[in-house]
Amino acid sequence: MLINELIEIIEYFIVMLITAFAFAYFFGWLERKFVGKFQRRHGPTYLGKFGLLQNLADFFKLLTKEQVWPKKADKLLFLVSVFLIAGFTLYLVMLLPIYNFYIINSSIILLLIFIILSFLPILIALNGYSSSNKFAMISAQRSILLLISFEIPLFLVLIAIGYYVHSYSIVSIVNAQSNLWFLFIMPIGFFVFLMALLAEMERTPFDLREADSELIAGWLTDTGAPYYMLALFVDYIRSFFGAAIISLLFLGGWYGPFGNSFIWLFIKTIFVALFIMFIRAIAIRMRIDRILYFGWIVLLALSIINLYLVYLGY
Amino acid sequence: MSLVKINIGPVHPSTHGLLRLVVTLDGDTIVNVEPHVGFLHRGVEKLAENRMYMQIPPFIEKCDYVAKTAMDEAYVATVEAAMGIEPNERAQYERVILLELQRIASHLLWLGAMLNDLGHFFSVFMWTFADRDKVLKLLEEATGQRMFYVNMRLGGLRQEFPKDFEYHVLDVLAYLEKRINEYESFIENSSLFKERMYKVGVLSRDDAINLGVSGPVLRASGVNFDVRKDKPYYVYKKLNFKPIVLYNGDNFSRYKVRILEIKESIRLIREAFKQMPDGNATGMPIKLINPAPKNKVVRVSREGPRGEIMFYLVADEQRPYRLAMRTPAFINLAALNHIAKGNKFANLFPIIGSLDLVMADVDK
Amino acid sequence: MIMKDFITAKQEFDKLVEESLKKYKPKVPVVFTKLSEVTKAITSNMITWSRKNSLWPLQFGLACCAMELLDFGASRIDAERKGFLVFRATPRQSDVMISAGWITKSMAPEVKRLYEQMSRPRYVVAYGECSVSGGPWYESYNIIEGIDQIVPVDVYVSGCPPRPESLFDALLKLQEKVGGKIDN
Amino acid sequence: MIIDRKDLIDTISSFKKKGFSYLVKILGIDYIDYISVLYILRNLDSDEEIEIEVHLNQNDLWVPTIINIFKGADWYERELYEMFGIEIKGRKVRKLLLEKFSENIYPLRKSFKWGTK
Repeated sequence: MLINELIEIIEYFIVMLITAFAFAYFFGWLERKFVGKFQRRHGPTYLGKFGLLQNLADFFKLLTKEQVWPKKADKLLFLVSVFLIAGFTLYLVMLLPIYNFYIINSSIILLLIFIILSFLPILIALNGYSSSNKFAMISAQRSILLLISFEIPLFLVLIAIGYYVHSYSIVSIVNAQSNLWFLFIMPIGFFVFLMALLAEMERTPFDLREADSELIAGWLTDTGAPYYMLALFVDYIRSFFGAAIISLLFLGGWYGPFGNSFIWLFIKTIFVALFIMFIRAIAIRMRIDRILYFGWIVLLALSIINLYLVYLGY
Repeated sequence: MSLVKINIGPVHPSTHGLLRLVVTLDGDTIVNVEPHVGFLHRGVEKLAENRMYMQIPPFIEKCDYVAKTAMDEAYVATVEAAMGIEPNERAQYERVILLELQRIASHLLWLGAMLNDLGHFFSVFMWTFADRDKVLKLLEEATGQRMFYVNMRLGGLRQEFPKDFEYHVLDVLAYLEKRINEYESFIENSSLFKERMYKVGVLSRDDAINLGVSGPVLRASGVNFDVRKDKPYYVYKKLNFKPIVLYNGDNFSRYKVRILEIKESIRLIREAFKQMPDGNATGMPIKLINPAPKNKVVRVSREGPRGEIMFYLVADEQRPYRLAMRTPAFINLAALNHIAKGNKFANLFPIIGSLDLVMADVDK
Repeated sequence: MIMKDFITAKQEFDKLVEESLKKYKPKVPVVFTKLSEVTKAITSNMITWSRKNSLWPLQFGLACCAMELLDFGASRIDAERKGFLVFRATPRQSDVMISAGWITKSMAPEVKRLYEQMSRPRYVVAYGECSVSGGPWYESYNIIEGIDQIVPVDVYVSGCPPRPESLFDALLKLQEKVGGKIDN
Repeated sequence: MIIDRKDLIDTISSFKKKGFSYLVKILGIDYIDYISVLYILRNLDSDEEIEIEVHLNQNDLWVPTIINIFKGADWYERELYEMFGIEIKGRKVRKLLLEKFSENIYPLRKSFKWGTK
């Protein structure tokens, strides 16, 4: 009895791993082409059919480059934090349910996901701190600031959803959206959730950790090639996770007009990913004190309003 | 609080060239910015003392490699003043057209680089560079070279404008006018842009005069000084040129002055094409230059896109005895410390962007 | 009789060129080299293919050629078509150092340090007369004539400033060199 | 107008009071037997410009600083010190362009031959 459960978990693990890697690869390629189109130029075209193999070439080249260890850098802390970040992000993706295909359906799965998600910026700060580069130090300090100021609105919106559905298991949340998506029930909650998740995923206009015009490459300044590839991959997987969570919680997961199957979930995820890329191509980075003002005052107020509206049975 | 000293190295994405900044930070606010320059110094003024008169324009153009015609034309005007040559009517119009085209290209490049500093992931950078390419194609059509034109001869230009150059220019200008309005509405309506540009890096009027800055940085602080109006040269008087002056001297008004200057340049070019008489604008070929009178001192100042370019020439028979240059970016950078004091660290780069620096200009 | 000497001299010269190019083998000093021979055959082809097609230039514009470098990255001659990603600012993650502009004495140690910071395998393209041989300022007291006095250079691009298209062609030639097509 | 370096400061401040409030350029010229330093001021309203010239003989090269009259003169004076070796009395002056090298090379002097590396 225990064995087939184990087999099921391993089977699920493999499927989710493949989807995460495939989506991360596809997201990377789509981003370069999509943002390229915004800038009146084509993205990579020569390799593969539409430049599809370009990311593969980058992946392999980065894998085989040399990692230069700066003298003052703390090697152990650096390695630990890089692999922990990768591990936690993959673990997050594992917890996502797809149609009737999931590992755990306990009633507190959503809280577990967001506790882990709030753990990531601390690891990123640790990584930035360990590479003992002045720019990485500043970006580590900023990642902590971002974490604090965007966690509370995020959790308030989750409480609102949980209260509405009376449980935190994603499957029941998605089932509750069968007739009306949460996007229409709590539009303010959707806006707050989107903004907070953008900050979590380091996307413009909140990409202060990797602000390439000021801090060169933020916490990635001193990461050598193999670990930079890992960080890049983790960045794309986190975007996949963010897009998937948004489409699950607010856009009614696998419920679609004809039959509800996991294809709907992927279409919505890709659509949200395109929206995130659109923001990256257009928006300007906000200054750190404006972000804190936005996080603490605007988002906090909106999430409280959203909580009241849900509580009053709106 | 302990002061942190940050060394922003010479090769940095948003220092527009080789400029090392030693920034002392108190937390996130800037206490002092000390620019270290000299990474591109190659002694142009000393070089000028060992070259014949018309061998020097290629070196002068490499000083301000974004506004090439402005520097080249200013130098040739000084030599003309020393030798008492006056370009004919048509040559003056054609020089004004090339100068204004160059000003548009320089401001477009600045706009792209400026938005890229604000963290705009190369989007507006690509758009403005695509438009700038159109203007460069025009200049290439008129002068034959894509970057360094060396198109000025004593008394006129190296070669006449090609046959239907006017229609090409008017098409590109119409396209550019549409693009500039698009950029203006797209950039200025975004509240993110307003947050980072309003009341950032304020330079008051008498500070600007005392520091001696020039060009759009000076006009953004309310000083109504533009060499094209105050010491009019060529046909700017006939084109009734009016300088653009804004009054609150922060980043946004420095940005706005340049955008309006692009529009003003478009109007000037159209006006110049209308009023241009016929005739031949080619200047004197190089080998027929009669020697300049000995020890004649000449001082000529022109309005480049970055500010006032002034040449001080002590003439000798065949080569300048001493050629002193006032390059605008040199002084605008000196004012950086005064402007950036007290701002946030993240504001430092928009301020550097708004000063529109070209490092070869600073290091001479 | 003179013609004969000329031919032998030419043959000797060709032999010399062959040997020098044969010595230049793209070293592969990284993780995969420890695998067995078979995997090494596969992976070395894959590695040279991947290195060839994703050369990331370091943002290293010095002077007027930097303007042409920006045009090279801009939308007309879009560099990203062939895999030259838009410029990376950190030396750690970039492969190609395109030195665009003249090198002064106070800049030489910076160039050396930047080159050292780049992780191997790294390449240098000397773009423009000033990086190739000091350009118009070769007599100046503060100029180093050519970047090859500081760092080993792979591809030289002549012209002042060379058009962005010629930089694209130079990087194609660099790709052939990286891909090892020249010496085999 | 040519004046002596002792009353340089009060002539410049008197001109500033008269309305010449914009310092255009400070430059030096090496006429073999003396070095002349020029201060170019401009009156922004009436657009006139005047040149104040100071002659220094070759062996004691020093000029009083005008930093407290014109803040903009800072980098001009540093460049003057570096290119001609003219001491700037009244404030500590560091080199600007050639910081590390050329301890006693003054490039813009006629004695410095072009082409010396």
